Amino acid sequence: MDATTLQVISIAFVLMTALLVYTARYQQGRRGRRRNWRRMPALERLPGWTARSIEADKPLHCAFGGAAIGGEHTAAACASAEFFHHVIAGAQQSDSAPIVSTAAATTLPLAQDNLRRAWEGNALSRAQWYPTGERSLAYAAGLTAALQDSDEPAAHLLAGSFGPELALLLDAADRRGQGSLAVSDQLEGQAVAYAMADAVLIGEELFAAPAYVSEEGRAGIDAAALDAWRGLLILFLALLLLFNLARALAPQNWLIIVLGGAALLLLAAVLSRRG
Amino acid sequence: MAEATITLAGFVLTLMVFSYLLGDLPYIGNLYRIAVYIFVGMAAAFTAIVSYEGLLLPYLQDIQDPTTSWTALGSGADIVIFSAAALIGALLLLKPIGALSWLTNSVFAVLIVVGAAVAAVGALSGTLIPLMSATGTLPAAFLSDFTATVDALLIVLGTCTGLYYFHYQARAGDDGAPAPSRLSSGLRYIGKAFLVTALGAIYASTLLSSLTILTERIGFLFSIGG
Amino acid sequence: MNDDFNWLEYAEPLAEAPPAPRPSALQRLRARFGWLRLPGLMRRLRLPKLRRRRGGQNADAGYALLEARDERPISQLDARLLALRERAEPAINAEAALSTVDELLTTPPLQEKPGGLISAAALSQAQRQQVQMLQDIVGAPAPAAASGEPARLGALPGLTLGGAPRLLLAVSMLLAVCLPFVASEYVVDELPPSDFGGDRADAAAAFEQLNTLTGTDYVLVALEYGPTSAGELDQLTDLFLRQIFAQRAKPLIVSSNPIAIAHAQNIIKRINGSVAAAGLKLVNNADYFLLRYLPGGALGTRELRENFADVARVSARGELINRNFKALTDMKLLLLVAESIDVMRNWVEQVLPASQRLTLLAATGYAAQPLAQAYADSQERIIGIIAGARDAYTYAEKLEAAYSTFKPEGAPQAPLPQPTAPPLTPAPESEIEAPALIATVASPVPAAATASPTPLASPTVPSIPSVTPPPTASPTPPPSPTPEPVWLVEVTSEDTARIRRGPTTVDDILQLAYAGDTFEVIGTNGDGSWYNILLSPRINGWIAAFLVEERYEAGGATAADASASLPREQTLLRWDYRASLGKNQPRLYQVNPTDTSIDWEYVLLRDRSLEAPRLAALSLGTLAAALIIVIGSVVGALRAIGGRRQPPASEAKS
Amino acid sequence: MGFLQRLGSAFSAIIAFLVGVITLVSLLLGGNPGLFGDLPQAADLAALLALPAAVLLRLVALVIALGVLIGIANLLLTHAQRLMRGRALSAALLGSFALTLFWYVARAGDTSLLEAVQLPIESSLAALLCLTLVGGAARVIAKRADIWSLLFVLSLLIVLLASLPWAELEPLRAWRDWLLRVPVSAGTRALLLGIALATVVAGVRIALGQDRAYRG
Repeated sequence: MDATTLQVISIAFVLMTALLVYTARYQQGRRGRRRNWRRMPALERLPGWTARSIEADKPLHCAFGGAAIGGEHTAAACASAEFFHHVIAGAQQSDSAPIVSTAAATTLPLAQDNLRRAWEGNALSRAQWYPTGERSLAYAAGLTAALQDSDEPAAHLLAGSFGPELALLLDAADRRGQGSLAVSDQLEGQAVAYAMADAVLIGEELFAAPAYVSEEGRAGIDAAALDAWRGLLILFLALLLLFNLARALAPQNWLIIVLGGAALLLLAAVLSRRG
Repeated sequence: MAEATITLAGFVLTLMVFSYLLGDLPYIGNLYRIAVYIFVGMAAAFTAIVSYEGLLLPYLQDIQDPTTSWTALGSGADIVIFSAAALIGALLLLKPIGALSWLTNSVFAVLIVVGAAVAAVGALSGTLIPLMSATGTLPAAFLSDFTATVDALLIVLGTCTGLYYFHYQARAGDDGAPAPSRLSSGLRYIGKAFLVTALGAIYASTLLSSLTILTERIGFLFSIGG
Repeated sequence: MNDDFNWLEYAEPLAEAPPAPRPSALQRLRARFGWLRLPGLMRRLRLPKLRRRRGGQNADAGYALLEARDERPISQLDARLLALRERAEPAINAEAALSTVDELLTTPPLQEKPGGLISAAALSQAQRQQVQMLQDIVGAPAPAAASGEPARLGALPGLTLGGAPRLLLAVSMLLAVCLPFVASEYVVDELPPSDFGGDRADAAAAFEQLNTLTGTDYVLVALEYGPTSAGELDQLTDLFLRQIFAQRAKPLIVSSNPIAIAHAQNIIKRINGSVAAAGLKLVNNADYFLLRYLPGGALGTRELRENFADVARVSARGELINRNFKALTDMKLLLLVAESIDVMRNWVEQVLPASQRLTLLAATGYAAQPLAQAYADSQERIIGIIAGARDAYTYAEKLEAAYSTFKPEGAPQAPLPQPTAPPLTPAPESEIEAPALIATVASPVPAAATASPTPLASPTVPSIPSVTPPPTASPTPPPSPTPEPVWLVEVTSEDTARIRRGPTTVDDILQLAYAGDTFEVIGTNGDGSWYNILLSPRINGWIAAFLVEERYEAGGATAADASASLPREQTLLRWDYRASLGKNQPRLYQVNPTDTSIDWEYVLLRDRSLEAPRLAALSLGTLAAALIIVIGSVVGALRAIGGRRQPPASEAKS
Repeated sequence: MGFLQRLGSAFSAIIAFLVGVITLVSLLLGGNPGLFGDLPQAADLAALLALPAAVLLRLVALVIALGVLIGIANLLLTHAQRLMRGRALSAALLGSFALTLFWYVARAGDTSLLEAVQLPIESSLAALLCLTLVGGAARVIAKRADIWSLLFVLSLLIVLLASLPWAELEPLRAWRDWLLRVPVSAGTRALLLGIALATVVAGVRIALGQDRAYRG
């Protein structure tokens, strides 16, 4: 695929995404209420931890990991911030202000801002930075040592960008019997999270998590647009496969096969929407 | 001499870190924490040094001596860009206290928006499009080689169901609770199988990586000890 | 703010026991494998014996209060609290549905959701089963299955029961890994092969790619790993850099990890230390370039692509480099040593699309291997993947074989060319245009090389400094122009041309060529539709005839066959590259180079003593890890089965 | 929300939208003359379109470098406060920071402390990671006894054991190769595509000024 084709497809993709985002937003405005989301069992652990934080005066620990504003994890950092905002607001009755940690210096203002807006009371000093970047052992180890030294969090909510160093955080949490929810947009971190965390979100579920903890409909725009795009991508993959298959099977009549297959696919899609 | 000191320091610090394995014993537990704190302090210092020398120093020199240009844009542009960056950096300090929010929000927006756009365009041209076209392409030996055919179809199936696994919207049942259809549950079930298999393999390779590092460390300890 | 946050919303399905779904194929499947899924039971494995309870959530607020406020063993609780705890237990035992109780107690807008008021304790057994079924259909573990609760009450977890298995695990792992170092008779490992075999054509191609570099080439080396992965990747970096130096190409080292830049200085320092014996020194900003670090991950790599001229203008120490690189295409090759798939993704996403002329040679740790492969398979401009310690061993072997003129076959101890310190005064570092100070030892041209030696004279870069011949080596003959015209082909295709291992389109791609590239021809296939061309003195490949135009020239001096005309000069850099295999510090430079009594062969091989134990330790460690995981899993599964058979109430008391 | 606040919010939304659209256009359209076909000024146009992104990228990169200084200030302050509260260990952090800076400046850019201190500690921590990873894997089934955990552990074990170089394990290596080539490749692609898709959707939404995570 040459550069120009790639560019043209990219432009079309971005325009389509913009369209879907605006459509989702418009629909949201019209419906005026939340959509119905499938269950995410991991998030159902949150109330227990919040209660624990409130009743035992132990802070919640929200970690961005290496998700940096300005880098490729910007989107993940924003999703995490939105998620943490609601969690922190939910733990408001606790006497112990949540701790927000990050390994990315540019995310620090976001973390502090999060605390300022979601927490009534001065909690600025509860936002902590450790050096630096993704896969930072300094972050994981330093944070573990510092947290265990003083505040024993009720639970760790690790949502953002983590590498395998996540194992250190999760192991320490496990040792101390603190709850943990983990999700990472890095695959190694995700694998570690899956094995070791008490509650796991997988990959892009991070981007939908705000929709689950927020009452506001607009938190679900991403999830709705994502769903639409995903459907289109799967359809496209199926068509691409069909196209290639038809060309391999019947080089002369491939167009007929593709059209027939596409019609069937469309029918199946319509039927599955109905039923 | 210097060589020996470096080696000895490495030996002692390695043992301090490994004391983690003994758990939170009194005093010994602190050895681990001391090592970690030393490490964090040093990492912060080196980060500061590298950021300053590589990124800030050239601009500072440029401002001092306008005859040499340190970037392709020329000295004047450099000074403007550096001043703008310094201003944004200063405004970031105001962000947490909520002062001048219209201004701090705006400069923060620049950071976020540029990062998000770069990430989006990169993910598109580097991951989404190449991976999609690679998934939809059939192998050359398609049809003539039965196993290759099955494999190719399995990959498409796994990718599609794996993607479908994440689908968030669910139809509401009679009672308002999400009630996914049987088809949807089944597809997600298959998708999850692929995802979990992949995560297991990734976990294993991560483990192998860290095991390699462990053997290197142990080898290091023995090379001094023995 | 609290009105944003209504836990009831998603707890609803739990609280309002939904109608039982129709039995489906999925459920029948589940019924068959149902014994594998035993929610809420497994967590007991991790609890100390003195205190077990069921129900993952803080199912009862009173209980939570009691447990959290008083972090002390149950035995120390007073009678009143114990009684309270007794009362709390039955409620806790109700499994998944119980999580709602917390929400009832903590969520202010409770009354808005009458459905949420149904107490979990009021759920009937049938209802609970239905809840469970619903969870199973979604394919997720019941919330209660995993523990979010303190595993123990003690303040010193290392000393409690929970700590014992951990310590046992650590000790057994460490024992397994230590064994090969202590007792060499346990080293039963098979060393990796000394060449990349048939199924590793990608890795072999990577080696050849570096081997075709010449003195005019610049290589962008991305060291995307911090000291964290140094134990795994330093060895590969060391090998790559030495090979690049040996080919007299110049690396530009970048990283988006600030510490990696500082660490790269130490790697070069180490190489310098090991060649110091021969009086050599690699000079910063002449033989190699350390560029400034790229902040912001993807943004930094994107900046490298957009503003390469700027990035390659300033060194890591904030000095001007004065090379006037214009664009990424000035680089012959991109070499990426990545610790994770995400950094690799970054480079593939942000940098590689910049130009179709860019080729990325990728090396990773084990961790990134399976994923990196997904990328390498989807893009043909990615060469590699070279991954992990075993590949590094093979690479070292191959490198040694390729550069070995020390050890002619059949002669166990050939007379060695003894280097003398070249009488060159090292240029001060400030002198930026100082010529590279890599002295070389000219060695006989291997038989496979066909071209006669011609010193490289390129108009674009300063010529390579004069070679200091060692006393034992014969002086390099003066260049004699080849009398016969050289048969060349020039690539004319506007698209990328592929050079393949054989004269068919299904053969492996060795490298890519672009319009204007010229190669020397050594033959054609039967019908003349493919040319067999020389990529380097010892490597040939095939290119389709329609992509090229043939011509004859008196003595080729094109970039592509320049390497062919270079004498097989061996830099001294190769002497100890394996010294770093087992250790951080190569010790070679402690040897006086002028001391002719030293057995160089011995020096070359001396650190091999640690090589085999390390690889054996890797194997034993892997085995031990697998065993531990199997045992842990079996115990976990047995507990799950045992736990399911026992009625829940009987365990709460223990 | 007062009028001024609303005005400020609108202002930042407009800035975000403008910068976002400019960056997107510049990144998508710039730098490739081939996109403009036969246009006579194609090269100039491509270069012009690429310019805003280049300037913005440099600006943001610089801000990130400056941001590190903010982060370090935060770290030092946090630990100075801890020291005041009697957590003596924080002194090690402050001390090592000061020592490293002093050493580097006094010895003209000598990074041997990195080699002597940071490398051993960091490598050891990474080695420690191995033990925690093994422990974590051993507890997977104990944590969640379901078919997914079983699948996870099986896949893990196959890849782990197949890495052993012993000849007896040849069949296992064949399995591993298939596993990596087919299901793992498919699962990885699904994960990567999912994250990339989410990045694109969220990225475009943010670039269009639709995100409020940072505007309070």
